[in-house]
Amino acid sequence: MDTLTLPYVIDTFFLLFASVLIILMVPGFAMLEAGLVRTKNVVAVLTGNVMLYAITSFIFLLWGFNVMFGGNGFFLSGVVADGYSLYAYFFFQMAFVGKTVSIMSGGVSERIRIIPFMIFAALMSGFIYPMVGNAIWGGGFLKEVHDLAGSTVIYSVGGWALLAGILVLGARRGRYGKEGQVRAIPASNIPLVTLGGMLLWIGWFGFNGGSAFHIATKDAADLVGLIIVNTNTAGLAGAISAAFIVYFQYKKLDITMILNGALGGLVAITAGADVVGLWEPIVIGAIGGVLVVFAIPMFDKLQIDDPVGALSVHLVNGVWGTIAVALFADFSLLTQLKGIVLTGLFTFPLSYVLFMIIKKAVGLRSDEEHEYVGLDLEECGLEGYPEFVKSKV
Amino acid sequence: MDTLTLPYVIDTFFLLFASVLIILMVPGFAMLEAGLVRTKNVVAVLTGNVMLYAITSFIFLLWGFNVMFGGNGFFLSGVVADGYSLYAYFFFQMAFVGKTVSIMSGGVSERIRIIPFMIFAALMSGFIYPMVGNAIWGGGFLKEVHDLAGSTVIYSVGGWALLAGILVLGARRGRYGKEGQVRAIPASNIPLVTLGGMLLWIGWFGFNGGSAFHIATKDAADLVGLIIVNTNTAGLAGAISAAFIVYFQYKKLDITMILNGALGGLVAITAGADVVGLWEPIVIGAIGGVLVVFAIPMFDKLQIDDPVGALSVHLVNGVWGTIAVALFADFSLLTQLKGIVLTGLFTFPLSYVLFMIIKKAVGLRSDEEHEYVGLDLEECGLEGYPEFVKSKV
Amino acid sequence: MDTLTLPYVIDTFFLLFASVLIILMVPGFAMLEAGLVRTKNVVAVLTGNVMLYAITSFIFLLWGFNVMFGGNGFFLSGVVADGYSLYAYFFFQMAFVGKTVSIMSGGVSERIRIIPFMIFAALMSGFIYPMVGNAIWGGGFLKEVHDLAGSTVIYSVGGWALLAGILVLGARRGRYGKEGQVRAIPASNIPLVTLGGMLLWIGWFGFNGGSAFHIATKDAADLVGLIIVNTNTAGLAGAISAAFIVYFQYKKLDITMILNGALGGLVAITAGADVVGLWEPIVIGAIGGVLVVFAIPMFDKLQIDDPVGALSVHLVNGVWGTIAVALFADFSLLTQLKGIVLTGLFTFPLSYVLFMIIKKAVGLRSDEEHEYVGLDLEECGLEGYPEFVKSKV
Amino acid sequence: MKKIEAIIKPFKLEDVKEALGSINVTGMTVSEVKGYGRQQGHSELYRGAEYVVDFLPKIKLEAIIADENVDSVIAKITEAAKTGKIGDGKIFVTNVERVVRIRTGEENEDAI
Amino acid sequence: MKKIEAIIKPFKLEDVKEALGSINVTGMTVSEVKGYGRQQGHSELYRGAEYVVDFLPKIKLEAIIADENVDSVIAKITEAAKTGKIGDGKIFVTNVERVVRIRTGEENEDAI
Amino acid sequence: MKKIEAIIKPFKLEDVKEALGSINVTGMTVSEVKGYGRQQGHSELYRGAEYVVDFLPKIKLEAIIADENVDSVIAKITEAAKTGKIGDGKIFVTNVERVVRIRTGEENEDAI
Ligand SMILES: Nc1ncnc2c1ncn2[C@@H]1O[C@H](COP(=O)(O)OP(=O)(O)O)[C@@H](O)[C@H]1O
Ligand SMILES: Nc1ncnc2c1ncn2[C@@H]1O[C@H](COP(=O)(O)OP(=O)(O)O)[C@@H](O)[C@H]1O
Ligand SMILES: Nc1ncnc2c1ncn2[C@@H]1O[C@H](COP(=O)(O)OP(=O)(O)O)[C@@H](O)[C@H]1O
Repeated sequence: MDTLTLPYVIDTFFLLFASVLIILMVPGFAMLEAGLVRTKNVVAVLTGNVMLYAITSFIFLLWGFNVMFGGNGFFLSGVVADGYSLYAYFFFQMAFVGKTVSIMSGGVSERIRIIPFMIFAALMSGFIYPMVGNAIWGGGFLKEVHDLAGSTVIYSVGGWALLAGILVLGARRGRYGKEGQVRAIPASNIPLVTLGGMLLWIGWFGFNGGSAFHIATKDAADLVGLIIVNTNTAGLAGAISAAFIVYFQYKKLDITMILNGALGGLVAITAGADVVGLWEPIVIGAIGGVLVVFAIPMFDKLQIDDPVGALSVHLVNGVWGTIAVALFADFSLLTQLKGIVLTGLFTFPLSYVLFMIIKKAVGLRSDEEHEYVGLDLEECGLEGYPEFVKSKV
Repeated sequence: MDTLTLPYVIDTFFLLFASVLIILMVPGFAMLEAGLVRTKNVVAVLTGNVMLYAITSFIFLLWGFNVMFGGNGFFLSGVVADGYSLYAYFFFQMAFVGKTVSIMSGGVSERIRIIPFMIFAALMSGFIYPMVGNAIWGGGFLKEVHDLAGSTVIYSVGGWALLAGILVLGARRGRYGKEGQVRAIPASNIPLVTLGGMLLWIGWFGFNGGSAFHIATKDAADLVGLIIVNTNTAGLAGAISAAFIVYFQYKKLDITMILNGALGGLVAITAGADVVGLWEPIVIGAIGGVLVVFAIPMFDKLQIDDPVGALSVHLVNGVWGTIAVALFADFSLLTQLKGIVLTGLFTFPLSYVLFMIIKKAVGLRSDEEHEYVGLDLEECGLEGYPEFVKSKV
Repeated sequence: MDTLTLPYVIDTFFLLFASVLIILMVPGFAMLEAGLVRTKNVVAVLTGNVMLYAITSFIFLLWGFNVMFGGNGFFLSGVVADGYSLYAYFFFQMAFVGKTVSIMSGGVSERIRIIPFMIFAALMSGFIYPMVGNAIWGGGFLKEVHDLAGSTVIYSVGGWALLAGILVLGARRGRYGKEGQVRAIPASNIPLVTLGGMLLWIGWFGFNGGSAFHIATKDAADLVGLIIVNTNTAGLAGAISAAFIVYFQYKKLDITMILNGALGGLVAITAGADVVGLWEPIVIGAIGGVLVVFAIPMFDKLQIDDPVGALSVHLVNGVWGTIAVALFADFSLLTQLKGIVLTGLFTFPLSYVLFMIIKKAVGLRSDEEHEYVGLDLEECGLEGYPEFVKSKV
Repeated sequence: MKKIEAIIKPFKLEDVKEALGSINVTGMTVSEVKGYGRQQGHSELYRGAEYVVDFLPKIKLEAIIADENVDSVIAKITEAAKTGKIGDGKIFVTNVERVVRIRTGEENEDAI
Repeated sequence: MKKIEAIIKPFKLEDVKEALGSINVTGMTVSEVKGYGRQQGHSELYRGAEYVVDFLPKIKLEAIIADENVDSVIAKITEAAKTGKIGDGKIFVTNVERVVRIRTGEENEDAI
Repeated sequence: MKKIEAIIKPFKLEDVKEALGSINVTGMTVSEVKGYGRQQGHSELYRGAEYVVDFLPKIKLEAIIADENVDSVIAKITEAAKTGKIGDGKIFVTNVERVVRIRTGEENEDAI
């Protein structure tokens, strides 16, 4: 028996395990977002989530992976995996790519048409993300930035693109009154939101844990254990801090805020879960939860209409998490800031221009009547919970 | 320390991991099917799914496993596991058996009574499936057929039995008009359908990946990685091709078709995910998606009433996937066809006769009134979403 | 390469895998319980489940783990892990702690206020559970009791505390008529109940399997395989026996009973899955299922109002499972009984007193009007399925 | 003008709609209601406790029609909604004083 | 015959049903409605934005009864549905010209 | 007293409520209904089979008002609910003989 290959085997198995957890985030985002929009837009959101997983993964298979990791052509050719199966490496990286668009799909929901959004998803996974990813993770000119699993590469990239999308799209009709007052538009299905939130939380163990890439030495195993514990801790802290603040402000335990707080904590720890000890994630995550609770009304005051709170969770905390690495571990604040700023300067204007082009070329937003009736019927031809007086039987 | 046992350990762990993923398909099928039927039949479908998992697994534990893998009596006695724990081997195989019936339960739903269906489930798991399985996987006379994880052994077996079941049962009342026109009966809960579809997709990584049985050498690890990537690719391709066709035909992105397309692609790649390269699954899966979109209305034209599209997904693509092995890899088309045809010739008539016997003996179909009111109240005594004006408080 | 560390690596990986499965039980309990309560209390139940995971895990990180496993201070300091990463060991143990409170949250639902319940959750995870756990698993004075994964340590501890909670709280208004008649209060969402039940079932593989702690030798791998198979078998047997009895009594297949039967079987096998062969779990689980079906109406006769059946599932079967170890394997019945009785004598009065103190100090139960209107609006400010005539758009 | 309110069994809606269409009554409004009457509610089971569901699902159909159509409408509904089993439902006729079509402001018979 | 429409608080339905049963009114149709009135809607919170829910859940109960029963029915409903707090609801009485039982074709008082 | 029943498009409810508030009609009851009329139902698609949805979602608004307010209420509703497109809905006026406020027992105009 050739025991020399066992670390290769174990790391491969570990990456596959982590990838499966990450792909659990696909139904995670789908349920979270479907639960947070109104009933009439549920199917459009679900369809968007499934299709974006399909399209972004497909393009990443065809050439995105190759661009990101310095291959020489299409598919996996020329990319080198470091001590585990190249297939597992690809699968793990592919599981990431959709996330940048998943986090957007809630924010642009209830008014964006699916096909134009899928065009953006294709551009994101085929160009924007691989290029940022190459700069930071692929050994490019930002390789000094410490970003374990993508506070910047995934979450703030998705967040900047989302901000551009929302600005180009505009708010949902009726969301802001004539005198600027904010009208709440409640969610349709809180159990789905909770299910989705918890699936995301669990997926994050693979997301961050797998980003260690290796488990097959004692040190690596300890590191993976630490990362997963820290990831969870930041989620806990985000949930608890958001709960405290929201209770303090309104005397109610708003579960959508609490879950967003947990997700904020998880995003925030994503850059540095591997380089901090056991108590730092409490602080990082708790600040993440607080940021979410304050950022959500702030974006509303700016009339930036984000139906699910994605900007507050992913963009704000993507930035915070990347900074936190420098505050709580031995990394250069300047380098971290450079990563944040350059990523934003690259992603935001580019996304804005791409959204504008799509808007001119094929239209981006559903028309007024369909927005009232709901996108489901126009875009998908079905409703989320159909039935009643529908068919003879 | 005895490192010689580590491959045994790793393969055991790997099989357990794969089994858990497969068992995620139990809630996967339950949610998919519960979402696709009308509200009044939701509980009957859920109950059927839970009970069939319990009954088929139980019988497989008592003797099915033994029959299938040449043991000598009951339980696990006499079956030999090849380099991993026999318990893990059993558990993995047990996770499969329910699938042949799970795929049927949607197709016969909204009219079949639960207990007669459970009788069929017992016969399926105790006899039909172990016998086909023995012929192909247990070293029997069809052992030359290449069927990695069961395009034929699982999906077309379930599909043929389902076809028999539907023919014996007949269509749901009101499904086809007097002049043969097809009346759509919409689903009740699309978020559940999406959740179920995604859980199935994720479960499939264990289903196909685990069917390599070994991961504990470099080659084995690469093979598992390849299988999982290919499985996912075929799912992506099925979703995308179904989306294209359905949009082209109707200008709507019908998510139930897209998910069925993905599942069709997954079924199609199940026979050969281990023997093709990276691009073939794109073709195999895409054709799978297209087949689904065309097969669903075709079965309707034949007035074969399949509420969830299971025949199109599992039977049609089970056959296609088994053929595809010969088209895209170096296997004999004749042998593959022999496997397909003999399996059909064995399963379909036998199932038909068994369904007829059950029908005569205890009745198979709910009576007219209960079909109008819904099976939930008659069979299960509860409704899917009860409440409103129900109890005093 | 240092192959000597591979068992350390594999056991660490295995514990992390098991922990992730256990954490799947968080959405599992949340969905199960949210589906079983009335629509107006759904959000309160969901919020309670998320918050209790956050709070109990957090306290366990701060000092609970340390208390339970003889550390020397806070966090993980001084606790020794036996051949795997301390982080993984902590994570696995942390995944357990919330369960003792999760099982309570359904039983006290529809009338308990969230914040007082969270205070109890904090006391449970910071004191009660670590102390019982220390006595049995931490090498304390009950270390002779055989309780693999916590029939007593988790389930009956949670069950006793729940009983105390229900007695202090009282029944839901309108649950019992003036002449003592029992009024059924139906569940709101059966698909969620089924999803939750199946997620719990799947999580149990990690719960029990992981409690072997090691997989990295041939014997350990076989043991883990056996435990997981046995766990599943008891679940199957519980579902089937509950289905038989419920059908025999009422001619209906009540899925809530069947799922509770399965969970009863799973609780029952939790103490001894590692020390029995393949057929014993059939008996243990089947009796577990029967106990559930008879215990639920019994508690109702005693006017002990348990909305989800948690006492019957967890307390009754926690006791039964701990006894079963002595009946079916070579352990002292006296020792097992001692464990059961002392745990009850410690947990029940202590919980009762704590609940009384909380009641006096901050109040425990929602007032009459909020109970009629539902706790969601008062406690959380939102409804489970909001919408309709809510906002202008 | 008269308002016809019919409480019918849910699965009869389509038949009634078609029957009314055949006499050119093509405007109506329906809603889901629960009915209590002679038809015995069934008893359901919930985790070991049986309980009676008194209120059964029905559809309420409302149509405003011209006075002269009352008889034919009642006849058509009765015919289409009848199963002969208890619980088939009721038809109630009330007087309507004024009808307005919001879109055009047309009134009464023109607005039906 | 008269139609009694009562808008009541949802949790009072069972009491009202029993009260009506006690005077042999055993046919009725109920539906879920939302009411707007003096009872102030509560303000809910949704992710940091408060908003007012104007429309509160109510049950609408409709019963067709014989003319002579109007007073007793109103008395029973008022008694059973009253909590004394704002939002208890209203009772409306309208005239019904004709009633038909679909199953038998019986009319008017026989059909109630 | 009169009962005004208005069938309107769902997204117009808030406007109608405000319009009625402006003339001090502050009590009303609404429900979700499905309407069938001139407005063509759209055709939906379900897994390869197209089908027509005849019944479209509408809101039914009921308000009991004093006789003298009928014209102004109709005017306000018409104004607020109008989009000018087919399917805007209808208003029906019927007579109400008696009104009781459950909380106080007040009757008629006092109870509205
Ligand atoms: N007096 C009544 N007022 C209002 N609705 C009634 C009345 N009586 C019956 N209904 C409605 O008609 C339905 C059918 O009545 P029921 O007495 O069960 O059978 P049948 O129609 O055969 O007489 C009931 O479910 C209820 O909705
Ligand atoms: N003028 C009205 N027309 C129709 N329904 C009304 C009217 N006024 C009140 N209601 C209904 O009665 C319910 C209770 O009325 P409200 O003014 O809140 O309290 P109260 O019943 O104590 O006077 C309202 O929610 C509404 O459904
Ligand atoms: N005769 C009628 N009786 C009861 N409701 C009607 C009648 N005619 C129309 N309605 C209701 O009014 C709604 C709008 O009517 P419709 O004919 O579609 O358009 P419009 O209001 O422009 O005339 C319908 O959906 C239905 O709910």
